[in-house]
Amino acid sequence: GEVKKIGLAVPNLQADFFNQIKLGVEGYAGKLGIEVIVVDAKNDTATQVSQVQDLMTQGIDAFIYIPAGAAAAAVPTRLARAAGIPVINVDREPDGEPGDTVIYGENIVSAYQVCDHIIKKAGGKGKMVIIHGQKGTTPEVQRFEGCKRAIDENPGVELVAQQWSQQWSPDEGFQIAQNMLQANPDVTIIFGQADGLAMGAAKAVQGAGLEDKVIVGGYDGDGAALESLVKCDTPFIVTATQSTQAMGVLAVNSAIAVGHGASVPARQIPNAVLTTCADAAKFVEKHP
Amino acid sequence: MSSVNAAPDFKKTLLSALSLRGATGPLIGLILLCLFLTIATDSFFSIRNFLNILDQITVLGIMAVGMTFVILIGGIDLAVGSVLALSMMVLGYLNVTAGMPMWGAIPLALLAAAMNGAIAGVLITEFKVPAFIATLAMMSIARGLANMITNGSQIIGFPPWFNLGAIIRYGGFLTMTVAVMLVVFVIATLFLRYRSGGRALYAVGGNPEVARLAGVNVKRTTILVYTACSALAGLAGILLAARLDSVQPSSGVAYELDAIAAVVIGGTSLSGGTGGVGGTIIGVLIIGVLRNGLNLLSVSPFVQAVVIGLVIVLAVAAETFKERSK
Amino acid sequence: MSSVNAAPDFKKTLLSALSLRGATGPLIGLILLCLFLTIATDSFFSIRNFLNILDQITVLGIMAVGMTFVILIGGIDLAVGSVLALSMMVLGYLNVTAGMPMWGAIPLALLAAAMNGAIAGVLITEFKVPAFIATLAMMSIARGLANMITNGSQIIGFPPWFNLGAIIRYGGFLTMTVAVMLVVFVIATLFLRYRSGGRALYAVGGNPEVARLAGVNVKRTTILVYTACSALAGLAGILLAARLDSVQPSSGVAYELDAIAAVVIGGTSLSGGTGGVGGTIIGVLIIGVLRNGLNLLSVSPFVQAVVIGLVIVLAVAAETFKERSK
Amino acid sequence: MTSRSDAPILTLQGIRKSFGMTEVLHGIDLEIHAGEVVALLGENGAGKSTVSNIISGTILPSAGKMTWQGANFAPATPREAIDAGVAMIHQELLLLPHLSIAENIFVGRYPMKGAVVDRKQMEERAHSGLERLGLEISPRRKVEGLSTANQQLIEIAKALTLNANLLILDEPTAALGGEETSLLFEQIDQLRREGVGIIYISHRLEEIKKIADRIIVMRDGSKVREFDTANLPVRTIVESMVGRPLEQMFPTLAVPRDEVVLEVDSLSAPDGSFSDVSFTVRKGEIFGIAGLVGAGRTELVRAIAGADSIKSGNILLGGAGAIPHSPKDAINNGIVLVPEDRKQHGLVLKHSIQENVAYANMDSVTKSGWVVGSLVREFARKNIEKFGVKGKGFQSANEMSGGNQQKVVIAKWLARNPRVVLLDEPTRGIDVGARSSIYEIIHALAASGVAVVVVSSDLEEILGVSNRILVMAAGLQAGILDHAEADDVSVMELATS
Ligand SMILES: Nc1ncnc2c1ncn2[C@@H]1O[C@H](COP(=O)(O)OP(=O)(O)OP(=O)(O)O)[C@@H](O)[C@H]1O
Ligand SMILES: Nc1ncnc2c1ncn2[C@@H]1O[C@H](COP(=O)(O)OP(=O)(O)OP(=O)(O)O)[C@@H](O)[C@H]1O
Ligand SMILES: [Mg+2]
Ligand SMILES: [Mg+2]
Repeated sequence: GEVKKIGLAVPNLQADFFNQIKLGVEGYAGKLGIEVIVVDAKNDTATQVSQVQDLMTQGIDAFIYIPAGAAAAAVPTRLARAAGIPVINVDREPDGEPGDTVIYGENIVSAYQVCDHIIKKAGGKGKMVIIHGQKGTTPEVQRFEGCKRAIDENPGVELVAQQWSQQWSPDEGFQIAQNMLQANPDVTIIFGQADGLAMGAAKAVQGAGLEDKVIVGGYDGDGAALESLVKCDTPFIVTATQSTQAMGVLAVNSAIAVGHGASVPARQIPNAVLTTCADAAKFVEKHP
Repeated sequence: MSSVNAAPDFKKTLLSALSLRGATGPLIGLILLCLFLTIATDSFFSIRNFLNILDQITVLGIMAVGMTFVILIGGIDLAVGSVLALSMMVLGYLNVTAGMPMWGAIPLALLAAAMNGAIAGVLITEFKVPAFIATLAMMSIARGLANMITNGSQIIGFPPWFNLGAIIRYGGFLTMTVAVMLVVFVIATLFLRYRSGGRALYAVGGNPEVARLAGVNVKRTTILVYTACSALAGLAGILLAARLDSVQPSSGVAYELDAIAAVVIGGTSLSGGTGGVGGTIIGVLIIGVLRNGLNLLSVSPFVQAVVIGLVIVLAVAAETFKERSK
Repeated sequence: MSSVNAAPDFKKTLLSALSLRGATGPLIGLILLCLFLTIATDSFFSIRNFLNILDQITVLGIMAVGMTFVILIGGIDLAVGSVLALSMMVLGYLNVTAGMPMWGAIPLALLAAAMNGAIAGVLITEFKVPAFIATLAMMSIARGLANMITNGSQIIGFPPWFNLGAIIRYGGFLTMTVAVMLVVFVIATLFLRYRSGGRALYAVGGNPEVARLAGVNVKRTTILVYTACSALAGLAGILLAARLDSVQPSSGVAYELDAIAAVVIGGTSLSGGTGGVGGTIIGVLIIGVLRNGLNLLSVSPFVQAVVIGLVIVLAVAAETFKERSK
Repeated sequence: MTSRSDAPILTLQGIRKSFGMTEVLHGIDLEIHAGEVVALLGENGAGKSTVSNIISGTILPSAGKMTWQGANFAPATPREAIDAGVAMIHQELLLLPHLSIAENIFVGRYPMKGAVVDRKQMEERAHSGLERLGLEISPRRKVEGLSTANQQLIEIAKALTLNANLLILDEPTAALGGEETSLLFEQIDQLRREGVGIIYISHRLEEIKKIADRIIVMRDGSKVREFDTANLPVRTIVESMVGRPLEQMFPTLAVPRDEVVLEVDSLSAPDGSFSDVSFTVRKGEIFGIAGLVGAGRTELVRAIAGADSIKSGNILLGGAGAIPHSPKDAINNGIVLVPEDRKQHGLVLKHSIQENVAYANMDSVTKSGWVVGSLVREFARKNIEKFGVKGKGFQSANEMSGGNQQKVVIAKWLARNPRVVLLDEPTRGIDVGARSSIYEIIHALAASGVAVVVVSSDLEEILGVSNRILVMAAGLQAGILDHAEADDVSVMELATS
């Protein structure tokens, strides 16, 4: 049927990535005159299930579902199915309970590109460390997989330490990097699996007075990260900008299509774009 | 002559039977909240939404009952959120990974949860570690253990009937999980009001030394209370696993704060010795209805945090206003 | 005849001057921990790593001082983590977004932080809301407000000198942020030991009614203590902003638990009336060294959680062992 | 002996006070002059403490007017009263256990040297204040762990160092022995000579004659009599307090039976607070334990009741070994203890009287483990009525006057029909009328075959009620005296040996 009201379940609006998707959905739906109801699960799956129940109570016509937590709960999809409305998954989809389509940022190739970029920049050799995101989550696992591929291609690069953060946050990035540099003073390459981690790490590098020796790569293309890249005055020099706004638009379009009975591809995977100091400015202007 | 009060009237007896004394302020608050939401939204006042709310408060409700016991004896338990996660992961590991049938996995998951409380209880009674710190440590430890079971990943693949218990509304009304919560409410209320073991909790919370001199085994009582609270958190975890049809070690973060808030909103005093399950149920409902209502009103998540904070304060301060106006 | 002083030995005087009595257990623990890490890792025992640790504990250290005051009067403050975030966002908004110079933005950020404490203090004293609940509510409210300022996103673009203050080691030794922390430590220690206002905190914590009967204005003292604690959390937020050269509303989640743990590990009793800043510094160092060491040892975060929990319990239970062996 | 001047320093006019719906003071008028000691007497719950609390700014009156040194006086906080020169020692001990004695004495008004607290001066002044009361103890010591008597002396020192013009002493001697009491009286005398007005509250009427210049008697919240001299027969005072003539204080002693109920055999405490104590108590016997403050009597009876652990020795009950490992053990064996400190150890103050009674009598108010509300109410009503407690079962314990609380504690324990009853200072803070009824209860208990042990610092009491008296000195057993051979002199001789 006609889609007039969309429910959007977001895991955590404090993460710029999700916030950007939300802005994409809201902006595009606004143009089309579609109402959007957003709920934020604060990273808790159980909260998200409750929120989805409440969305159903409000009679939404389509459901954009970004699963919260390390697990993607199947129950929200089942609830929506029971109500007979389209389910558009973004970022992740629950095992065994796929929605009508899933839209997610490609992780492996883009992570490969970021790591390849910083390794090349360092001359194809040197000691490297990785600051992971929350252990066990899909992006954490896949970004490591991609980056590892780049490391394996360069025998001169040695991965000397890895540590996991709990919240992908800058203060964790700072602290972890500071300790890593302490334990391995001759590190030259750092990959932070998210921009927050990378920017925190860059500050730690500056604090240790190593800004001439160490380079840092990040991921996501957060607003603040892009602004920092434009200035290009820190060791943080590259990220992979996810097409978050595009994902939002794609999600709304898919919802409308499914609502009208049209078929959409099971997987839609917009690429992340490798972003360096040189091309960050255009993304600050308009986020992809 | 300093005359003594008049005959206790009927209202008092009723409130007291439901152990709601000290919680009339919150009860009025709950009613006002429901009235407001009924007027402000189309969708709040409906059987289906009420059933949803019941579903949504199951986990908090069961944890809050255990927390009521702990707070009644003057303690606090910060570990329940982590214990919930541990119980879920043990269940998932045993049932899905190790292939143990549910009738074996559920008791063992509860046991794993209960152990945490027993350890906290021993730390508190034998090693004189303050409850806040003992359970803070257990919170960290239980979370770490829950994560270690699968190295941080989730487990899915429970038998189909398990999830159905949380979804099918028997008689069009009660899911299995809600039924379990109601049973816990009834048993806990009866225990606290009418069993001598329950009354002993009030004595211990009121003054542990007086209770000890009156022949209560205060240490054993304390350990049992923390064990029960953890076991209930474990039970809540199992119901949550049924609801989500999956388990993950990051579940239940900060749930302890919700549980404590619900208990205190319900009139149980953090200094111990006064309160009861009746009030806690109201506290749980206030939090549940509020969350549901804010979602139905499509309030921005950031504003929600502010509103929830304000309501918690108002609900607790209401008792003071009531006292003053007397 | 037991004269005024029965020959005070030197050790006692020293410990007492540093207000370390009741914290000798943790002090020994800290030393053992350092010894272990020196042996187990190459990189732990070096000036540079110690300076790093000082850097890393700045935020926790300053928050823990405020928390010491609060716990000394028998209270608790769960809002400090959120207040830190609020102060950061106010600073970022005023300085970067609104273009106000730092000398205006910093005091206003501190003021915004302090207001939270003042409100919590009024709720506690005037509306008889238990401290746990009042500050739990403020935690939710402050977090919501911090998020509302930028709708959840971070702010970057502080003037360059701001970040340099956290990076440049003046005299090869002290960054500005560490210097601020040390000044806070010294002032707080002197205040608690030698000012009558500081001694009054001990009286209020020991028994508020006794303090009141002795003429202490307990309500005012309480409000001021919560205000000071929040202001210090705000100060910690400003230092964190300098260090990260950016602000984001999700900073400081669960920092309150670290601060409370540090204070209690340092021998300040949660029931109020005993303890001091000296012990708190040791508590902060234990947590800081432990985190640093676990990272240097590349321990997995899940195992870290378990180890941290165990150390907290051991540090606090150590006092009991010491008492028993006497 | 009085140096009283004519204009009163303090007047009260029509002071009323209500707690909730209940009015407990019905218009009190009174006047205090400089340099006089006025005894404020009355039964438990008469309102003595309430009046004192109003004068000292601790609580606010509901109606009425006060003047202080000619001007209007309405202290809203204790601080205002203290600043005006009115100090009070409260009936209940109010000390900070974790702080040093010196800090306790000077809390809220520390001597300063410049911007910092002058510890040295503080300790010196505390030391001299304590010395005046005969307490030789380092002012740096923590209050925690001091005996009740010493804590009471610290309270008094606190008030003495305030340099007040009006001092209210609410039962200062309830926890003190004879020697401390006379030192206190010297201090009071000194203050009187310096022109300080003193309100003195006590249930020990023999003290009144020694120290007071005037007597004011209260009953049920009203002032009923004023005597311009304290030189009156005790009987006259008592009759005006209770409003009826009072019979003999101590009933005649019954002869105990031969059967030994409780046998204590060379009992010692792990901390040495008592050691090698042996005695037997027969069926129907009242066995007194006397001694100076700090002699270890409290620890001894606590150990027998299973509240503290025992290092060595034996406790036999009806011939069988019965060392209790917990209070529960002792209670199951029929040994109960009425503790010395009712607020800390006797009652859950914020709970109702009936709850408090029920805690110690769970089996009497339950049916197969289920608590029956009507049983709780009925059981409590019956038992507190027996002791003439002023109050109803559903009232919370902290609304009752100290004396009535004490009666509730006794009631809850005697309701168990024990074999051995240990009473530690059973009449502390209890008025004369109630006291004689408690003695009657003790005798009735003995007559019914219970072995009764009474610990008391009140010599007259211990001589009046006991068949035999064990005297302790510094934790050791100094001797056991028979009723016939015991008198003040013989007991005190042993106590100081
Ligand atoms: N906080 C309170 N709430 C209610 N009633 C109270 C409160 N405090 C005292 N009362 C009542 O006021 C009356 C007077 O009590 P008060 O303590 O003044 O007696 P008192 O003469 O000092 O007795 P005692 O000799 O036992 O100390 C009593 O009936 C008591 O129950
Ligand atoms: N809680 C305590 N901790 C440590 N020591 C104590 C404690 N209570 C009492 N003492 C000490 O134990 C000794 C015996 O005190 P106890 O109270 O038994 O004396 P008592 O004869 O009952 O006198 P009182 O009249 O004070 O009750 C004293 O030296 C006292 O200082
Ligand atoms: Mg009194
Ligand atoms: Mg005694």
